[in-house]
Amino acid sequence: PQVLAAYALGLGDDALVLSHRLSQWASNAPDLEEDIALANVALDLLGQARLLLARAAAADASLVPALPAGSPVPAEDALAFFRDEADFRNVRLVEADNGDFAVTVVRLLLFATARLAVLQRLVASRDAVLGAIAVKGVKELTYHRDYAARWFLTLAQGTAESRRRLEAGLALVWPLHDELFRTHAVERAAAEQGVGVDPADVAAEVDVLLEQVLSVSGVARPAVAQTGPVAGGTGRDGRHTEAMGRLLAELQVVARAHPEGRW
Amino acid sequence: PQVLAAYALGLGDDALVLSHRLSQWASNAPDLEEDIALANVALDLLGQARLLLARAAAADASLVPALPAGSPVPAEDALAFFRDEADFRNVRLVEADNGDFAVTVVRLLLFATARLAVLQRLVASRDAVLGAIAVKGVKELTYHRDYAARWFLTLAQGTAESRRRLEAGLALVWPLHDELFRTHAVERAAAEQGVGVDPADVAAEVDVLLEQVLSVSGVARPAVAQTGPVAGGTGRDGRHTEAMGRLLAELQVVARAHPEGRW
Amino acid sequence: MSVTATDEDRLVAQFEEVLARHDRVEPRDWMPEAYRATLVRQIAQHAHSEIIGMQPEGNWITRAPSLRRKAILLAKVQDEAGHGLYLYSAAETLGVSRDELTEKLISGRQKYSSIFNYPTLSYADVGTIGWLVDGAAIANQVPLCRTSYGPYGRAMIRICKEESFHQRQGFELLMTMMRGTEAQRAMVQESVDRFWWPALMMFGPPDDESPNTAQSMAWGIKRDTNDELRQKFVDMSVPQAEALGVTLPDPDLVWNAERGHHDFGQPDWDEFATVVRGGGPCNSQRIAHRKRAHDEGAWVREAATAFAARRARPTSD
Amino acid sequence: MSVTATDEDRLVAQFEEVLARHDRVEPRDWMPEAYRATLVRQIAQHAHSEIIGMQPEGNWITRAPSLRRKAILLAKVQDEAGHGLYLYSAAETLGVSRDELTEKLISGRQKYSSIFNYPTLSYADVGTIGWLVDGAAIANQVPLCRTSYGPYGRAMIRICKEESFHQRQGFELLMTMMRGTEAQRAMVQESVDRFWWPALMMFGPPDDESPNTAQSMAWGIKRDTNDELRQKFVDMSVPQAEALGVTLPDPDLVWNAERGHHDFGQPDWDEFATVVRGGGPCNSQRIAHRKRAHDEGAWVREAATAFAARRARPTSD
Repeated sequence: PQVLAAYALGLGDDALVLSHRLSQWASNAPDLEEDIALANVALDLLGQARLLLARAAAADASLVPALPAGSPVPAEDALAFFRDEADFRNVRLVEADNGDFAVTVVRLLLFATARLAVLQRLVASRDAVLGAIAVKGVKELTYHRDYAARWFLTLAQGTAESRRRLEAGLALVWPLHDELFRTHAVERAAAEQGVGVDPADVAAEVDVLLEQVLSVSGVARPAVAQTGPVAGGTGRDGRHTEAMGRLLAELQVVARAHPEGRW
Repeated sequence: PQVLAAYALGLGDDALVLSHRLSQWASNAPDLEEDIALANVALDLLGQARLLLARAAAADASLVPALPAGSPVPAEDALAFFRDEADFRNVRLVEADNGDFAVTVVRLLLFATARLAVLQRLVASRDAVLGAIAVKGVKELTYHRDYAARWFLTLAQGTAESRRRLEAGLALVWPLHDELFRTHAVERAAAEQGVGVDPADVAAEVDVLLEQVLSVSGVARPAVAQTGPVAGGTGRDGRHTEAMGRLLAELQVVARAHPEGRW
Repeated sequence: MSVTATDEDRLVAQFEEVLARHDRVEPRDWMPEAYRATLVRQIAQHAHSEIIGMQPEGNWITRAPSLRRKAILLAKVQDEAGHGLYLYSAAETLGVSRDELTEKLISGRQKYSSIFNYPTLSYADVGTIGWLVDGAAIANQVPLCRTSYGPYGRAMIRICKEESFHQRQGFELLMTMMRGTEAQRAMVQESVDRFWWPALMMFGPPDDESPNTAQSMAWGIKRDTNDELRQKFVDMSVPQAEALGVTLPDPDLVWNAERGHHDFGQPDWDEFATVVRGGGPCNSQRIAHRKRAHDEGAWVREAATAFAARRARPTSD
Repeated sequence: MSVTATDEDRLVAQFEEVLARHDRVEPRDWMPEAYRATLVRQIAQHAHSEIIGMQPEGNWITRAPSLRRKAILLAKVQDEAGHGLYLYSAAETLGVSRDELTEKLISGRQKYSSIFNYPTLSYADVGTIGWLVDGAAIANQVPLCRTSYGPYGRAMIRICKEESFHQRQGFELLMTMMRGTEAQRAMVQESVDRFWWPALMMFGPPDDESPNTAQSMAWGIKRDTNDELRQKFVDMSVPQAEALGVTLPDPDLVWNAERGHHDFGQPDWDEFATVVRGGGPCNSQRIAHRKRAHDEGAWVREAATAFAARRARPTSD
């Protein structure tokens, strides 16, 4: 169950952090329709995060930070609001500020394409809960990916300015792409136990799908180096980007001010 | 001493919060020279804030938030890092994000011109400590005001774009200008006791100075309404703008994570 | 095709007959210009209020203290965007585009509800806005479900349903917080103290200072006077405040058995006038935010338009 | 005016005489093109390192946990901007402008120290950068105070003085934290674990893989080999780590009485190569940050130029 818990935590943190970023578009999107659509994606991911964190807590209670005796804070919130940065297990791709709409679209495309492929396999998890979460997630992620791909194409073939921004966004986000497929020990163990998916196994199919989007859009794969590890570790090891600390400061500030609060 | 303490706290919080904002220009300024200059201003204000907060704590220890017994946190830090938003007494002008360089220049001009006029009178405070802080501050604020006025003129008469941005910045910042001169009960009491300055007393002379800068620059006074109070209170009553909570979340996050830390 | 005086008389008569029957006026029907202009102004102001109203609550999405509350808040702000969409669509049936209206909002030529010019300063404000502000909005809006203009009335039915849901969620948040720590209870009380008077102002000036009410009621655009709605709201809120355990900050608030209503004090109408004229605590911030988002999104909207045009070309011949 | 072959021989001889005397070469002096190009490259890289180096530390200014530390950190980042200024000025004496060099930095044609491609993840990193990174920088730079090119050497004297100050401040921060709570001590150790190996890489590849070292030493631009400096740094750091009470993350680190030096393990040179090629944890972030700040500041620089030109006009005739 430690492996299952750690695996669910990684997926849950990915969803939590990206949802947090996307929620920052609320009242800031280019149009009302996009405001609504991005909130939808954020809500879907937040829902997945809650299920995944709850699964992790149920599988291994030792992951959940200790709170004052009698604190009414549920496990999902203890995990989201009372862990420190190094205990978050999300990939680094999801951490940076949203940037402009192009950066957001590119990041969502890369994330959703990879995540959808993982969830399609996770449906067969030997853990029934994860399997059920995956079933729900597949529907949602399909929409997210299609939404992002549609905008990718639109921006690529819209105006000169939108194309310039799309290409800049792609170059900015691309260096964090490989980490999605770099198998972490937890993922390997989860895959071996039949509860999780080795992301390396979906790398090739994801690449084909991305190549399709790129080629339909007439956009070249950027020639930029992939972001390396820090002291041998990446996001899944709790080694994050500089954006993560600030994100958590904001995310956690109210909850931490009231460790015994009811909400 | 309560009056003296409360008065020093208000001035100290102004300096602390504006210093924090200006420090965010580090590595982000339009040029190395401005990076250095803005850091100078931020450092001057931070220095003033420390002296003022220390004076407030010395005059009225009850202002200082209680920390765990044996905590090594000095009073200036207890005040800066462990007070909640409603206990901060700064004017709202200093709270918002920096915006672009024009917004920063306008805000600094409005703040420094008013603060300099206050400090020039505060030199004669019956409180020798405040008087000494004022003497030091007058030199610093003179530089800040001149720096801002020089850039105000430069942007006004630089390019069409810089003039457009300057005017937009002026319109954005101007609504919070009057609050600098709205006498708060604490300021009135401090002025009556001869320890502080009633900011209303400097309004006219500050206005003359600003009018000079505006007219030399050929920029009109913006026709925008002044920002009203919230439930009858303004920044000096602890009623802040929405920017303040986020600012404090970041400012206080590390200190609060280690209430017994030594730094 | 011009309309003669006799034709016009006939059209006016038909129009007034529709109103008298409490029937709906539909986009294809003839309507007096003043009726149309009043409707556009009111619907636009209502749409703008939804859009600007996203800001004070949106301010707390990233700091929501539980994941459940974060989901509820994000969904609520999303609903407001949806309400804005319905209402702009209703306005479009009267021949004005969303772009035009947005332009008027940003340039200050059209208003939005003054309540959104107050800041949200704690998470309790999310609950208080749900309870009091949405509550006041519902009191204002329920009668509008029966308003004479069809598309507006139908939009209001949908909106009111969602607003009631939001109000219950807001109340429930406050109720939960009141069962929490001392600090949370204080946070709720402080929030209610700040929002009570601005919420009362949401019904507009007293009837004797509300010049447009009579015409709007005659046209069936409005169904109750400001003071009637305000009274209803106060009467509804007092027992809710008691259930919560908070004090409403009005020393004159007292039950009047004779009237069968609560007596209550008057909001500071000077403050109201100042806020309406642009001098509230957040007026310039709200408009600057909207303008920034709109300006920053221009290139995206242009790209979508250019893309659609390009797609349309090959198949359009 | 062209220089004949004999002239050139004479100039080369004079130049080499200056180097032999350990005298300074000055901007007005003749110098070989390769010497000039090497200097420009080295000074530019050094200047860029100061500027990019503002980012990892600047990351913590707004979160400094005491006002004293906030002032120290802000002043330090400011000093780095100042160092950048001196160095760009030194490069300008060789005929290249700051704008040109900035352009090359942003487009990736010129490098900066690979250490700044590592993130700062806790406040302890501020101390560790002071202690280890500034320490390594000083070890690299002190010999450069005697470098053959005058303006560079003089800039280095000033810079080294300030860097020593920064290093002491960093060490003092760590020392204070180690006297704090258990969590603080863990934070320091974790930070040292992350920065130790990258700090060792700051001296560049091992001598047998450092092709330019010989020429640079012959020209007096460089005074010690990479490995010599690295050894000196390790020998200096070990007792400091003991004083702090932290462990250096190298199992091979041991005193070798025979050599009178510490033996130590090799950093991961593959990682170094990857980082230099752009694949470190922060390469793209650092350049994107610099590019954004530079682009966003363009209108200000243009305004200043236009304003100066306008001012100059009336008085210049």
